Amino acid sequence: MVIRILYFASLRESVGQEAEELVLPEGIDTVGKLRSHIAARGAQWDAFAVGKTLRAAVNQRMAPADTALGEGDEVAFFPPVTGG
Amino acid sequence: MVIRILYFASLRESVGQEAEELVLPEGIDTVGKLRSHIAARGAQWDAFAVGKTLRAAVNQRMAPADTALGEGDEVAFFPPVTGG
Amino acid sequence: MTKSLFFRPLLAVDGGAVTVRVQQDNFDVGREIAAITRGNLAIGAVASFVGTVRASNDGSGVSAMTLEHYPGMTERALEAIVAQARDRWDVFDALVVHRYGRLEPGDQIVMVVVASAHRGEAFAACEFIMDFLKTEAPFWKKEETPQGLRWVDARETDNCAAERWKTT
Amino acid sequence: MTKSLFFRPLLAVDGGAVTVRVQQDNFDVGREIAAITRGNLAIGAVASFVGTVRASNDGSGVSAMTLEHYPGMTERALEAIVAQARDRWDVFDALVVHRYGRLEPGDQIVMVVVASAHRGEAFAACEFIMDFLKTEAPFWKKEETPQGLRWVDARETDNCAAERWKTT
Repeated sequence: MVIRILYFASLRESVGQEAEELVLPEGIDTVGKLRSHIAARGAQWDAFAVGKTLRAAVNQRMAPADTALGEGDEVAFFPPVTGG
Repeated sequence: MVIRILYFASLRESVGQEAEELVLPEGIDTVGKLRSHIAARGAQWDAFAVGKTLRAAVNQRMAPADTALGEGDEVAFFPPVTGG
Repeated sequence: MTKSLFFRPLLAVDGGAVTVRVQQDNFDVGREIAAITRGNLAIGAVASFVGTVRASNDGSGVSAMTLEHYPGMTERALEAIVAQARDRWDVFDALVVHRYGRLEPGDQIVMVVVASAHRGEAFAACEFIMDFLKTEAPFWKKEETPQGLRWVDARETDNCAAERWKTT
Repeated sequence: MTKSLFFRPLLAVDGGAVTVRVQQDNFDVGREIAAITRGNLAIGAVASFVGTVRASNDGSGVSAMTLEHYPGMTERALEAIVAQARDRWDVFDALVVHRYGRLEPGDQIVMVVVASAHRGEAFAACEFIMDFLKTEAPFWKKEETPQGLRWVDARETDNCAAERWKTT
């Protein structure tokens, strides 16, 4: 299953990229599991570690950790919003 | 004691005048007593009768019935306000 | 906060930037907001309200209305309301403009603009001013309807709106 | 309610007059209020809010800020917030304009305009939209300060402001 991941704001800067395509490994089928999977990549991905505040959206809707992922989904990670 | 009385809006129309000077009779020394005094003038002054909704101001401040009157005061009577 | 006085040299209360205007002319809320903001870079929030003439009221068509007021007391009453709002919330600027005379449906009647650092205070003070203006400022509306002229009756809901600020 | 679409042929949701715009350009709240009012003579109340860039924040000077957003989701999130407000209050028109890109102190950031028959609904819906925009719309501010660039942290008070609508 292939998804597209977007990173915004301070998170985009800390991970050093704004988007990537990812082939999901077997079993990585929710936002929460994807987050843990990314956290395991190493120090540069520390913002994904347990306890760090992070928001996610799937297909441009705010998505809690248990949101299921599907083929071709656009998954975005970002810090809490600060507009307005 | 001489005061000036102003009438506004529907009250102005029903009493048929917008202002008058009045020499207050002995004992007429509050807004409430003035109102009763005016009500006694006759049918044209029915809007001043007990139970009719009426607001008063003394020297351009909202004034309850027990407000004392003094020489040269500007006393206004009017219906509840409807601006805004 | 003081700077804005140079842009809007209007009636001020307590040496602050409180301004109240009672006029026949129309007003431009966008221009007032811009003038207030330009004067004070600590402002982050501007809440405003515009009341307009509706083409119907209490089940009848309204082709026009005439607003009568009590010159002198009107300004004094509006200033007192704004002063109360300033005592209660941390606001930089507050402006009230209320028109009188003959107005037609769609015309603007009243504008309240409140500027603060944050939005909570701006919204609360703006709504407070409108609620008390509706019960304390000496204006009276006379409507032109197909059934003839009629004075608008005070609304009980307006008294309730003003009352609720006393319990919070 | 439908008439105003002729004056402002913008992105509409549910066939209504809801409009959302995300843009770099500035906006004119007075012009938007006039356009909305002209379109519907049943409107009696227009509440609006303008957020502006403050010259200081969290104890530090701010010479400019850049607003990043998530194109596509931003519009969708704002439309969802406005739709919720329309479900909850009887409003005729609601307009949200939010800017992105680089802004300086005093510049306008966001505008919310809500038109209704009476002021209570207009005020409530306008504040509701701002409160949820602050927690749900994907915008992020990066400030230029004497100490360098910094991303603005989300405020706990903004979460509380949005939470309170869930209990009333």
